[in-house]
Amino acid sequence: MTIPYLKMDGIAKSFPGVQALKNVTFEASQGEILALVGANGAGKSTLMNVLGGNIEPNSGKIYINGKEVRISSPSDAAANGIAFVHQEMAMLPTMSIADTMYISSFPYKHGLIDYKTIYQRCRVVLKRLGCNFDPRERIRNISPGDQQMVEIGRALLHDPQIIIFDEPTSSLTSREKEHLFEVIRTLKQEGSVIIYISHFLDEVFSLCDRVMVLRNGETAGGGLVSEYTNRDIVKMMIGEKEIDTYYERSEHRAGEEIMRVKGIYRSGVINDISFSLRKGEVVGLWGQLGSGRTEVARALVGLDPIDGGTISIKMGDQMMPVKQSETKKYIGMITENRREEGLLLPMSVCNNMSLANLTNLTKKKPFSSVIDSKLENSETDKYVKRMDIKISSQAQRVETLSGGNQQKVIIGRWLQKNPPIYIMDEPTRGLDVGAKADIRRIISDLAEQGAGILVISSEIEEIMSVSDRYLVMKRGSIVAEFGSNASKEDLVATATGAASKKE
Amino acid sequence: MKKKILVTLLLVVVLSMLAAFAPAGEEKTVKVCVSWNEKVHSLIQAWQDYMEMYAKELEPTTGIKYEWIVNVANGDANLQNNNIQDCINQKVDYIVARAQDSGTIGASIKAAEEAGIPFITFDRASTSGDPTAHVGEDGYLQARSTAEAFAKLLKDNGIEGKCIELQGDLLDNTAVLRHKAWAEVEKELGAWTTVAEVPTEWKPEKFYQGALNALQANPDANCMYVASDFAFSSVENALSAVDKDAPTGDPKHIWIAADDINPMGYEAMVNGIIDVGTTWEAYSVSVLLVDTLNKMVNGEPYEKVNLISGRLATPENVQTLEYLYSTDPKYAD
Amino acid sequence: MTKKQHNFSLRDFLFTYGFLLVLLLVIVYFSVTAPSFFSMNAAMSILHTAAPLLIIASGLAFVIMTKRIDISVGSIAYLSAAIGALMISRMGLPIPLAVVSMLVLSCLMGVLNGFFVVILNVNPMIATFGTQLAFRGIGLLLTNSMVVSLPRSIRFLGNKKVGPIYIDILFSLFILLIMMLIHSRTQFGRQVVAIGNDISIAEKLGIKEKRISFFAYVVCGLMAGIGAIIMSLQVGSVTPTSGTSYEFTAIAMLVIGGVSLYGGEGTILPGVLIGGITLAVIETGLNYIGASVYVYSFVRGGVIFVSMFADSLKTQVKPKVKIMEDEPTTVSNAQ
Amino acid sequence: MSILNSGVTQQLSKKDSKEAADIYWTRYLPYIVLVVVFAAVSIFVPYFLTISNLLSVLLQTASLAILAIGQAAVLILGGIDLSMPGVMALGSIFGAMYMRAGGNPVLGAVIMLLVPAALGLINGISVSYFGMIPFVVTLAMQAITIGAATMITNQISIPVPENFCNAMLTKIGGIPLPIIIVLILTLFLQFAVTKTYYGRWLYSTGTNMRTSRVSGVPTKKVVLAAYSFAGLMGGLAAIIMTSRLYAASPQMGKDAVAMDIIASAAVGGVSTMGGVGTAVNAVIGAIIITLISNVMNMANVSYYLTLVIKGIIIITFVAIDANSRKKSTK
Repeated sequence: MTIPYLKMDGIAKSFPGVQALKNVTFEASQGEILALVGANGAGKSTLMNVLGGNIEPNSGKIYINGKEVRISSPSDAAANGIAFVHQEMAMLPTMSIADTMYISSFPYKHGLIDYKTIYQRCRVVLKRLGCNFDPRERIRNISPGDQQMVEIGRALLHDPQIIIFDEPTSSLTSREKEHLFEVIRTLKQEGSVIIYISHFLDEVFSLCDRVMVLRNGETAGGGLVSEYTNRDIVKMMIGEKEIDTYYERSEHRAGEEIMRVKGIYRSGVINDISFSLRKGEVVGLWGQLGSGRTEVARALVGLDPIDGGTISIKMGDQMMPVKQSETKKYIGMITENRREEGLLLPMSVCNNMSLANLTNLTKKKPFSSVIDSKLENSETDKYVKRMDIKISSQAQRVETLSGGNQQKVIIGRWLQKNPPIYIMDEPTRGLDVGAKADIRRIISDLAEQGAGILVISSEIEEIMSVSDRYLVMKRGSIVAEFGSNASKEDLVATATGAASKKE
Repeated sequence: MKKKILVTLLLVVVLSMLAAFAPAGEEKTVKVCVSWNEKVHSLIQAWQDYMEMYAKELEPTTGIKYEWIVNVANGDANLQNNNIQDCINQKVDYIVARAQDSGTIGASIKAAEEAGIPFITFDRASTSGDPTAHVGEDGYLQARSTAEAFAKLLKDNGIEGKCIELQGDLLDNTAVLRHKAWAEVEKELGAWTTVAEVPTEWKPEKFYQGALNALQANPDANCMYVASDFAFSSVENALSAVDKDAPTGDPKHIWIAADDINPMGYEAMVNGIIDVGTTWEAYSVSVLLVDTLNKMVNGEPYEKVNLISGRLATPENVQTLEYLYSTDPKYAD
Repeated sequence: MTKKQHNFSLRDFLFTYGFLLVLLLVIVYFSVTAPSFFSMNAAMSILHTAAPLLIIASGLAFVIMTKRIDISVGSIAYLSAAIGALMISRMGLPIPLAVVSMLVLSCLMGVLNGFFVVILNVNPMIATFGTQLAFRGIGLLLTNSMVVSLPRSIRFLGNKKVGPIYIDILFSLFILLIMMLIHSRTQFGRQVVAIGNDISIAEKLGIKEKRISFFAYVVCGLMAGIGAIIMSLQVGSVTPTSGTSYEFTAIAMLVIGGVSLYGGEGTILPGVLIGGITLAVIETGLNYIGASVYVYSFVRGGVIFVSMFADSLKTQVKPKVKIMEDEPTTVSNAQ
Repeated sequence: MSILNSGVTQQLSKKDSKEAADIYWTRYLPYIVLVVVFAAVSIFVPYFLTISNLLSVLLQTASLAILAIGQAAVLILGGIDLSMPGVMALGSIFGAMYMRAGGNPVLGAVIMLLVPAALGLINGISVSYFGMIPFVVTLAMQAITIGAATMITNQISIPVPENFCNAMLTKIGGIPLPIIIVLILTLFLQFAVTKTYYGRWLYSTGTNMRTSRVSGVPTKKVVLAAYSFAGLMGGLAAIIMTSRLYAASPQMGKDAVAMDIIASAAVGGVSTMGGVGTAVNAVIGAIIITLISNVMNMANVSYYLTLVIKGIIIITFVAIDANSRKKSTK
């Protein structure tokens, strides 16, 4: 084996109260894609932030090409040929692509920015990434996929030897994902060291050569990808005991129909969406990102306008058509971006949980608009216990909670309102494995108590572990429906459809 | 580090508030509250200084020691009402006020009456309440005297006047009186026709832009009335921009009438740019006010309305007029 | 997906050029009612009127582009003009020394604003309201609220002309050119716009946000100082009301010129210039047709409202993607 | 004032107590200093600590306090309203014209209330339904309303019948009516804002509009209501100011007044970032701003120094508030 181009030896880092990294050692050589996987909080991003110069390790050494190097800042990292492609893209909407790439490293000529060279260099990098838009184009006018390419372009500007990708595919369509994998493969052929952090194990198997698993800040094994199966890696990621709950799914008895959607469409976004949802049933809305699933969900609760179609909801014993702006009364909507659309960060857990149900938490007739704080607190306690949200007190500010607890607060908000129908958009995204299991258990309980639930997820294992029935969407319309016996291959094939085979 | 800055900032606030207090001496003095509507130009400062100076001069003879409490309302009628209320609460003996809005000063006059404090309107008469007395210059007579003198001047020189009128801020009663007098003399004596009326809000930039645009819009204009010459340099700049900035006798000269003879007006008149104007008395009005106050303090009968008439000034006689605040080095530069 | 549309859509044309159309109509109206309005003289006096405010607005634009505001520019202009005039006419100091100290002083006032807003992170509007009062108070204190006139030697500098054009128009256009270059062709300018987009992303990209934002306030102060020089030369004196409500006029100019108060948007040239000319056309035009000054404030309010209304509709229209080669790219429905 | 700030009750665990004391100290520092200065002033300055002066300060504060309450509603949403002075002046002028034309004063007062409320509604519609920037919309509205006010009256204030003014200025138990109105209004709003779900909706929309919208809060209506409420407060202040000046004058609508209103709310503790602040904060801020000019007048401090001191005080209060708030929500 040639000497490894990159070697991180005995890296340890502890933050107040938590030992993030305990003596991590690993190697990566040129012309190789190393996957770095592990549950949330296992230390993946901390390790990479050490390499990227954002975090100083307490101990341990980094060798590049056999020589020891000190990296104390992002500029040190860049100087040593290390580039970091962050998960949240650092994009400047009103500025041009060239500006966004060169924002803190503009080349000057005669005292002014030398845009001629900038555009020329940008075109080279963009061409290499297979993008064909002009560097003068504004960021807000290009798709998230293209923005990801710009993010990578910025990393490639200083022709790095080592490139770290931190979960780059979370907002890409399947075409864009394929495109990204091609770019990574070409970088591999050109001899760069690629470190690929991801949650999606199918990507690890289709793209990476070697894999390294981290658990609680220590290496929990690794080696050639070909030597491992999906289950082995999951076992290493979450340790022996929890493995069985990961896949177990309880059957739900589907009752009578409580929502019927007929011919919903919005030109250019979603077209001719028709399906029905039954009591006590969990329907998985599956499809690649950009296939219109979130747009359907937002249309159903009136957050986005629609050009036509009807929504009818069971009231009493017959299906009554409901205006789009009224559906909110019957449907609990949990959106995909927790921080922007899910939480009131500076406010207390109690205020967050009672937000949707305020009109029912009031005192008797004369003071019908006054909030009954005793009732509010008791309701909050009921659902905090039911979902066992770990908080010190009801008045604790929501921003101090962990991701999992925050998601439970949002679900708790709708539990208080107790609507007949729930829509959950990526309910488990970004949560650690333990929290994911809790959320899945809550969804099953809700179904058992007779609620109709529509779940959207881009993680195949997640959606398969909760759904009774699947609706597969592609390019804005429902293309297929599967019962609970559907296999993963059926779902992935119909979602990516002929497209994946043709290319 | 930031907390230390904040604490020091706070100490500055505390000290500046405490340092600003001059613990008022308690010996027997007559407390007069002077409420200015705003401090837009030097004349207001001149009134204040001359009042205090003249009162000090008379102290040995009249034996009355005045304590002046001054406030400024920054052009806000409601604030002036509040300022005067603060004076009433300080149990002042007399209130003198130059009204921001003669339509709303009545409220302060009423409040002073209820508190039994005599109220003297100064320079601007009230149209919304009956003060104890009024001291000032008759703005209307001042403007009439300038307009009439200007008409005579144009007729003597056989000029068919086409004039630009630069009006003051029409909110201010003085500006309204001056516009009224100018229009009346125009109708009565027919020495000129007004080709352009330019409102300036008493703002020098508006004097400059207004005059410049009017001169360019009416190239044949051969005369101009400037409601007040407190910022005459802006008018002169406009004249020089259209190459008409020249003293009397020079063919390029435009006949100009400008009221008040403020320091800048005085300088322009000496240079022959301004042909005629009537003084806006500073010294004599302050003297009249203090005399009236002395009569009130001594319980002697006093006039309800005390008006001073301005003195007509022309380049020839302007340097001979005494008690002209514009010649006082304190105000002229 | 989207075909390549080349048909002429009135909607797009109206949004990009609609504003110039309105400006043209206004000019035609004024020229009809006051024939002498449509002349070189009037055009020059429009730019002449706008000159000091154009400079102040170009400085203020940098602060607004970092998604903040500075309403003390009027008082900065007043205080630096007052001190300059005092140094020249009362203390008889040489003019170059007075001008230099005016500029240094206006920078210091910008530093003070920067300190309160960026370091003590006080809300920009409240902090600069505080300094607006304080600077005005100090100016009145020094001049005892008297009119300070400039000596005759330099008083007429303000309206000297080169051919038909006033010198201060050339000077202000020159300053605008430099500010445009700083805005579009220097790292400082680009980083100001980046901060206006999103402060946290800007920091993530390695921009020293605090330093750049602080410096934006200093530049704004300096421009207010330069604007003050032109202002006092034009009028030949400094009065207690000089500079009042310059900040709101400057903000109106920027808004009409397309500089968005949400930061990160707008240009110095042609943006600020268009905004300045529009307001000056209205003021001068109203002057020519002898309308009362109070109509001006009414009309100015209307123009700001209309330009804002058009701007809010414009954000709904998605512009086409500029393409390197001719091959159509699939524009997915990115929000 | 954090307890009064938002409806959130603060139970801090022991670990935070040191930090809480720190916040407590910096947040209440300005009000402690205020009390110290108040005491010093009442010793040094005669006639300051008299019933008549304190009552007159409250009377002077009445209209500013009402305007600050209206502004607070908009600030809590993270918006701003620069048009309050112009809207108030226009309302007062229309009401006065109606009374002059022989209309009965009560109807005149109602007009003074409704005209500003309608103009506030226009602000609200442009901000919430057309998504225009609050700063610019209200800046334009201020220019339009003050322009209209001066054009309609061509600068001459319109006197208002005696009985209207006397009715408004009657004293109940020695306390002038406007002060009582402000008292009742503040108590009612403090209750409404912290205890009813309308108040909770206002705070949630101010804190995060998108989350509120997803959770079923009618955010567009909340924004509309806030701007119309601000207009209504402008109307109420118009009635009080007109009755105190015995006339409706375009003078009330000067631009500088808008900044005093916003400064009052900010100094009182209403955060301009949205989500924090109540009616009580606005009133306290208005009292502080009015006190500054009252104390300076009583102490015969020069007008120039008053401006400088007022500027410093405003910045100091808001600086301490911003830093203590920033530390507690780190």
